This record gives sequence, structure tokens and C-alpha cells, in this order.
Amino acid sequence: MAEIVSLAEGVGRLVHDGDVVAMEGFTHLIPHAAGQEIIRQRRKDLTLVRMTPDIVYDQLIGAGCARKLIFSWGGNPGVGSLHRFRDAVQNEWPVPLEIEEHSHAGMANRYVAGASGLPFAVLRGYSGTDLPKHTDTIKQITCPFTGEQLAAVPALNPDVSVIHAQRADRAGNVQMWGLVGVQKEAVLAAKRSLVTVEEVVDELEPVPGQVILPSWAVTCVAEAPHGAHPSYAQGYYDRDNAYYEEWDSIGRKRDSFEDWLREKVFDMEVTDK
Amino acid sequence: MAEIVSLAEGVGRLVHDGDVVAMEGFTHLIPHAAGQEIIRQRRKDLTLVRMTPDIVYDQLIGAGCARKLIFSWGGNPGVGSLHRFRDAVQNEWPVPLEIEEHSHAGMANRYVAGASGLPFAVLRGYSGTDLPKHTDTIKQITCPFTGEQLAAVPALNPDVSVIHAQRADRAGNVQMWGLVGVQKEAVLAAKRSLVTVEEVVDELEPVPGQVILPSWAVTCVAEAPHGAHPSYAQGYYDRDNAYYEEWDSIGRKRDSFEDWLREKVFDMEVTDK
Amino acid sequence: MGFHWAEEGLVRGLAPREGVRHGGDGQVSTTTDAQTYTSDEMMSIAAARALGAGQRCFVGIGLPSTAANLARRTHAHDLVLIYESGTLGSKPDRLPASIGDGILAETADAVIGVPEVFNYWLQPGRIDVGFLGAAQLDKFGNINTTVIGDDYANPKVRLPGAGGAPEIAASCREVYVVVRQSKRSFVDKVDFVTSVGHGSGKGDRERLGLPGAGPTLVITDLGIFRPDPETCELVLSQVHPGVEVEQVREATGWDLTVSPELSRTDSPSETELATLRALKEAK
Amino acid sequence: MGFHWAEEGLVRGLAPREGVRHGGDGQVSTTTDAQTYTSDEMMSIAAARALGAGQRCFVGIGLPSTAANLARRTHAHDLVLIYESGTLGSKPDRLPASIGDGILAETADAVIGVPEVFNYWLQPGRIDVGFLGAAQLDKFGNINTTVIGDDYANPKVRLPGAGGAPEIAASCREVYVVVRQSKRSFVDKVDFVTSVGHGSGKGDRERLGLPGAGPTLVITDLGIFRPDPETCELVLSQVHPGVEVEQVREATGWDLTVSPELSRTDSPSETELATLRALKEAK
Repeated sequence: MAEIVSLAEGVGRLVHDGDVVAMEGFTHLIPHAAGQEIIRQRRKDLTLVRMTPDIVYDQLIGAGCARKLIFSWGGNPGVGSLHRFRDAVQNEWPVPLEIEEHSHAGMANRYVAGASGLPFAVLRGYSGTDLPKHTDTIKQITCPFTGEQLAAVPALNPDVSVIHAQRADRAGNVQMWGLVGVQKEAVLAAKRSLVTVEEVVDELEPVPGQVILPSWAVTCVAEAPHGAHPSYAQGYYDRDNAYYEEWDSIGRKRDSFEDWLREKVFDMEVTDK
Repeated sequence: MAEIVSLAEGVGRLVHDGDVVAMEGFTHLIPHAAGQEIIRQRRKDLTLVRMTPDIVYDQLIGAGCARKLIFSWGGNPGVGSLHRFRDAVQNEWPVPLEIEEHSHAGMANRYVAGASGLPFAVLRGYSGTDLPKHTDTIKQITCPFTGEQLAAVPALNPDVSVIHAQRADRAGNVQMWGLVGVQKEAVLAAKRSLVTVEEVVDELEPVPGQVILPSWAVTCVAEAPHGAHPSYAQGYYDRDNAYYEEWDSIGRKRDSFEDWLREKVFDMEVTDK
Repeated sequence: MGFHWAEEGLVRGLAPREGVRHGGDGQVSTTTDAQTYTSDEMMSIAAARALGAGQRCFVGIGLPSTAANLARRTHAHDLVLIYESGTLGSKPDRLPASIGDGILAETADAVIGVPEVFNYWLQPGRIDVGFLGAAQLDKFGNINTTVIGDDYANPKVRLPGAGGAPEIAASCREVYVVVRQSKRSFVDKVDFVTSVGHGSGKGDRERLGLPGAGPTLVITDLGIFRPDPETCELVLSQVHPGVEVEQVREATGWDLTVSPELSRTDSPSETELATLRALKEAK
Repeated sequence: MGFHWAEEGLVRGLAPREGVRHGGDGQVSTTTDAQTYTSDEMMSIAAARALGAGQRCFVGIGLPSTAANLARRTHAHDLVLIYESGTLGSKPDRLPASIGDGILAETADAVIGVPEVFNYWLQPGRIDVGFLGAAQLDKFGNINTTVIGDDYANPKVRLPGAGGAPEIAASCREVYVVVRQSKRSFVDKVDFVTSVGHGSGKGDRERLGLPGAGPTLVITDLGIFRPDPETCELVLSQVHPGVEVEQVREATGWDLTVSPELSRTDSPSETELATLRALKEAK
């Protein structure tokens, strides 16, 4: 059964140096508060996994928490580039960043395989692209019935997956709705999981489109109101589009980023967010 | 876009002699009215596909519509055997019935592969059982990353899938909720589809747990109130458990079955149901 | 489904004995401690007792569902019931009439599609106990629910088939089998291996790549069997009240081994019986 | 995402010409029929016109999303918009700010998980048109959104990567590419094949097992290109109002072929322009 803990305790107990960490949320419900707590606790050598490493991973990469990134699209959606990500790839600052690059279809299926207890997934993908030349986790497989060639990708089974959801009840059952992305699969694929939520409530009233993660499929739940900001939480608050624009100038230069890191992460009390 | 037709027209247009026909509904929302309409239109040589061929297929098999059954569990749930199914397998009455037998996990994954446009699916299944000795649609496959041996099953892509749902709107968008089984996959895997519904409404009000099939993913929608009876339609009517008991005596003998067929199927006007 | 067959009977004939009489419904009743109960009730109660608090239990309809719901109402309130029809954490207030009874969806923590049940929840080994029935069970706990007779193409009796059972038997951490015992159901070797128990003995599950521990408990209307740690053969470890070992031997289709630590099942408590009967009556 | 890069600019410098002037925002404006519009507006409108009623369109954010939403508001009211964030049939009343804008979920016929988008809806070929952007596009319509430069490990510019594009380009029945044209974006051969167009020419898609027809239309701010039926090389088939072929040639990184049936795009209608601007303003 999931234990309800503070965000600091959840990160402290579940995210270790050197871990493979997946943080998911497809534009919606991105676990930003948890990401900043990982920075605050100065985790190192993480292998970060995420379909769309946007601001949340630009921050972790810029802070030097990551040694490797497994991803399919790295940008600041609606704005442009991730400058910290580029700086790490092109200039190894602040530390070198190895990359393992897939397509969305490949990444989604890698989580599905992980959640399903299978070692790999099959898809129609990558054919004719240059990705297999650079990514050794893309192979071919032959259909034993038709002889067709298809792509195979290995399961993702993170040490820990971190997601943000709208609500949990006091027993630790998690409820999310709206765009639910690949979060369920990320949690089910992982050895451990941390779910931050907007609020812990007595009763989870059913909502159309809801996805429920039963308490026994989650390791820890932590209340983190506004924990998806600048992303959004449907039913709670909208996306802060201005912040995404602003991030472009914060992240562009190393010193502006380091100022941000000091002021907004290290000097902040956890409870201040 | 789905066309809204009568049940008789839908069956007449979409179900042809010799077709591979899947009718799904896992205890809930079993398309009984459509099954009886297929009998009424005297379809022959069908390959019937269904995870749980219960009364709906006992009727079709007894009426001589089927030459083959692809399935994973054939019984009268909560009651006992399917006597028409047994009579066909053991005595070739009224016509011989070939069988292709899987497990639920295998059948579900065959539909998933079919819905996904893949030629096969991979699962941990069948290992050590006697099923692969008798079912040539179960093979082994090797993980290209780990070398593990797993089971592979070919996609199911029926000529037509038939399901029952609670509602459709006038544009042909289909809404169902409660236990939704493998119906979405069955429809998406098929070349054509017929969805019978309790009612056609102006607007589909969202319901927690709903599954929506967009109009453009469905071929025809037909209103068939009470069309799941003796199965149930959550929000409309309960399961008729007494009918399941009664079926045991109707189906047990050939002549009682033929009486039923004449009285309840062939002598019934379509609109009488 | 797939474990549902066990409900159908293959009714065992037991010789009447002291303190034991045939009930009006053809079942055997036992009088003890001023209580009368049937052998089926003893079986359900013994099966319920085997389930522990907080366990995740994949439940077949019929005997397993009765036992699991009884456990949830007696000692294991937080038992998580998972039905292959797509419900996680069902809390029915009556016995579901079928595996897809509406009450299972209405009272569930989550309702999911059937592919998800098998792929996301069963296959990765998230379920503690798989609760299965059997038409035939052999001395290594292998289960047949497919055909009676040697010839698959021309069976003596065509049974319902596999349903979810093969993968439940493969992937749950443990499997409990609940079955009415007779020489017809308890055989030396099953006619068809629908679901693997311990194969042909120790080490077979590992060789076959089956992750779970297999049948660790077989509960019948006569007693309880456990696999021998060395051979994996099912050994009688417990007899129900009023049942003699000789009776069990007569209802077993192989040369029965009796555990040196053979014990006797506690009689149903008043609470257990009352709860079971209330469950069965609430329709 | 994955087609989002096109939005970022790689802003083209066009020489001012008669009837054409630079707008305050650095974009090129054209005056025609008493209307002034930018080359970006012409591009969006030309792209919108390409979409037919009732089509299912897999929409990337940025230029493709603008065009698709414009089409839905002008001539193709029943255009079905599918976004990779998990929405089928979104009907936003303003332009979504990102591919996962809440309005896409709130107005959708169905909201589904991301694996389902790719596996159940894109992969089997249910989508008519995949609408993609590009950082680099070559003469066979291959798309690069991964790296600029020859060395993947040490790129000159690291771009966002593939996103959904490779499988969109593979599986949609047709692909339309919308891209601002320049010698930097319109190259002889892309530095990295992120998404396959026509590979190295006719027959390559079949050889690679790609089911869709690939890019059948490339819409830029200068004109419209179609693959030659014999060679699959992109050929200029249409120029926008006020654009000369020579300008297009200068903004093309390969030896441009011009269709013998070269035509001129109709100027934006008042309705088209007004609708586009209203869409862009409704934030």
C-alpha cells in the first residue's frame, strides 16, 4: 500500500544517486515540484527517462544531476530549444550527458513492455530513419507467422518513476484525468514510484476520463499543491505559458540559470512552493 | 463515419457467409440481438471468434451458422456446459465444428495486435501447457535483447466485429461503460464493424469509466433496445440469471433447441424484440 | 472464467459415517459443536482462512469467489479482489452471480479492459494469490479444464477450456486450488495440461520459465494438500473435521502420501458459518 | 511535438519586391485585392485549403495546428483533429498553445493514453493526413528534426529530436509538410533522416515497408511542391501570389525542377484571412 509522505521524504527515500529515473506527464501534469526537490537533494549520476524532456529536465540537466538522457523529443514546447540540454550535449556543461534517442512510439511502447513484464515491445517504427544507426536499443524482429520484419525495443523498467496527479485518497489510491499520457505505464514499469498530488482527499469522486492507480501499485504519495507548475493540472490551474517563454531567457545563459537555481531551488524552503 | 441502420440491415450488409465474425462482450453487453439476427438471416460457414463463447454462440453453433470457433472459454457462466457447442464438437451436429483454442491472455493479445496493425503479439503464456500441441497459432519467439523465449500469437483481424454498447449519438459516436472487456480492440481489429446500442441519443453525456468509439472507427450502428439480454447493460437493465439457468434445459436437447429456434428466432419479427 | 468448471459438480459419493449425514441437497453435512454444516461450507471456510490480510487475489467465479468474499468479511478486510472481467479491488456486498456481475464493476477501485488485466496486472507478477478451480487435478497440481479423455479431437467430455487459468497459474506468486475431491477429479495424471502446477515435479516450473511458485495449497471438501518440498507431489497435510485419512485415500487417484505432521482443520466458527450463509443468501 | 521545430523560424531573408514589403514582425507581407497579408498567413491558408472535409488529420503544434484549425473553421467543418497528446476529434475554439493544451482534451470526442494514440490509431493506418513541420527537408521530402551537422555525437545544432514524426511519416495515408523555405531548410540531402519521405527516390518506401504514400504535398511560404510521379523528387507546382519562380529557386538547396503545369495560388479570401486572424487572436 502506498505510504503518504512529504515530498522531501518521498524523494529522499525513493530517488538514489545513479538511479534510472522516469518523470512523465505529457504537457499536462508534469512533476516539476518533484524535479526541483531532486535538484535540492543534489542527486547525481541519474539516468533520466522521459518522452518529452522539456523544462523539468532542462533544470535537472543544468543542475548536473544527470549522466544520461533517454528521450524522444527535447524542446521547450511552443517556445524553442532547451538551452541547458543543448549546452550539456554540445559542451558537456556542467557534466557530460550521454543520450539514447527514440521516437515517441518507441518510448511509449518501451513503457508498455515495462508495465507488462515483457522484455521488449514490437512496433512498426524507425524503418529507413537514421535513429537505429545511433541507438543500439532498436533492433529488428521477424514475425513468426508472416515473416514480416518489425522493430523491437527493450522494456523500460526505471528504478523509480515520478508522476504528478490531481488527487489521492488517504489510503493512497491515485486519481488523474485529462491528458493522462504514459504515466500509468511509467509507474507500473518502475521498481518504485512517487506520485505527487494536488491534494489528498477523503473520497475520490469518480470523474469521466479518470485513470486510477490503486494504492498497492504505488510506493509513496506526497501532497505537492501546484506541483505541476508551469505545466497545468486540469481542474486545478492552467498552463503558465508566460513561464515557458521566460524559461527561454533563464535557461539560455549559464549564469542566469545558476541564479535561478540558487534563488528558486536551493534557497527555497520545500514548504514554500 | 458510421451509418445508422436497422439491425436487419446492419447484419445484412456487414455479415456475409464464410466471414470471420467476432462478437465480444465480457459477460456484460453481449450482443445477443445481433446474434439472433445472424441466425435469422441464415448465415453459413462463419468462423466465430469470441473469448467466452457462452449462450450467444451456443445459439449460432446450434443453428448451424458456424464451421469454426476460435475461443478461450466455452461455457454457460454460473450454470455449466454449452450443450450445442458440445454436440457440435463431439457429434458434428448440426455441422462439424473446427476449434482453435487459446487462453484469455492469448485471445486478448490477438485482438490487441489486430487493433494495432501488428501481425502478432508477444506474451508470457502457454508455457508447459498442452495447448500449443493442438493450436498451431501459438509459437515461440526470442527476445532480441535478452534471449528469453516467449509466446507469440497472430493478430486477429475479423471480417466483421459485432458489439453492443449503451449509447450512440446521431453522428454514430459510440459510448459504453462498466465492464468494457475487449470490445474496443475487437472493433478496431476488424475490417468492418456493427455496434448495436440501447439507444441513439442527441448528446453523449460523459460517464466515468466510459469508452468512446468515434463514428469514423465504426461501420454501422443499429438501435437494439434490450439487445444484450440475457446479458446486461449497466445503467439499463440487470443480467437475467434465470435465463442462463433456463438455457441449460433449452440447449440440452436438439428438439428443445429447435423449438426455441423456431419460436424465438425465425417466427419473431425483428421489431418484436 | 476457466476455473468455473469446478462448480459443476462431478459429485462425489461418500459413505455416510458417524456424525456425518447426507443433506437434502445431496451434499454431505457434518454435525459438530451443535452446528451442522456441509462439506462444501467447510471447504469454502478452509479456503477463506488461507487468504491473508492485504493480499491481492485473482479470483475465479464459484468456489474461489465465495471463499475470497468470505475472507474479506471475516479476517481479511483489506483483501484486494481482482476479477479477470476487469475489476481491481471489487467489494461486492453479495456473491457475484458471474465473473462479470455488475456489482464487481460498481464497487471496484478501478475498472479496466480485459487486455490490461492480463498484460499490466497479471503478467508482471503483481498478484499474490491466484485462486483456481479444476475439473481434474493431478498429483503435481496440474489442472485440466479442457477435455476428458485421451483424444483432444474426439474427447469423452468437452470442458470449457482454459480461460484465464494458464497465465494465472503461471504468474501469480502462489496458486490455491479449490476443488471437490473424488477419484475422477483427483487423478494421477491429467488428460490435458490446461494450467501447469508443478509439471512433472521439482524444478519443472523453473525450466518452463514460470515465475510464480505454483500451487502451494489445494483445498478440497475433505482436507488440505501441500506440495512436498522435495518432490512437489501433493501431500495430505490436513483433514477436515469428521474426515478419516482412509476416505481421503479412496477419493485420491494416486498413491496418497500423508504428511507426518497431519493436522485436523478447525471446525467452522459460528461467525464463519453465519457470514458464509449470509453471503450466499444475499442475492 | 517533433514537428514543432518549424515554428522556431530559421527566418528567411527575402528581397523586397514589388507589391511585397517586410512587415513590422520581420515577416514578408503582400498587398493584393486591397488586402495585406504575410507570407506566413498565405502559407497557413494554402495548407488549410489542402485539407478536405471529413479527413482524419494527425496534427503537430505550430504551423500544422494553425492550418488544420483554420480548415475546420472554413471549408472542412468535420475535419477530425488528432493530437499525439491523446485527443481524438478535438474542436478547440482557439489555437492550442501546446500540443497538450487543456482545450484539446476538453473539446475532444475521446481522450486516450499516449501508447494508444500510436498503437491503436496511428500505426494501423487509420489517419488520412499527417501534418508535419521540419527543420530541414530534402528534395525527396525526408525530414530532419534531430541534428544539424554531419556528426551526430558532436552536432553543430542539437534539435529536439523525433517525437512522433517518424511513425506519422510512415503510417499516415499521406503526409503534408509545412515549412518556411530557405536554402538552410530546403537542402539537397538532410543531415539526419528523422522521418522518411521518399527515401532516395521512387520505390524506397515500399522497400522499407512504409505503408503510407509519404509526403504528397509540401507547403511553404513561397509555394507548393509535389513529388514527381516518376522520381519522387519535389517539384514546384504552385507559387503564391507575388512570388517569382526565381525567388523560389534561390531559396531551394537543390537544382529545382518546376512543373510544366505551374499554377499560381489564389490569394487569401477575406473570410480566410479574417478567420485566421480571429483564431490567432483568441488566446
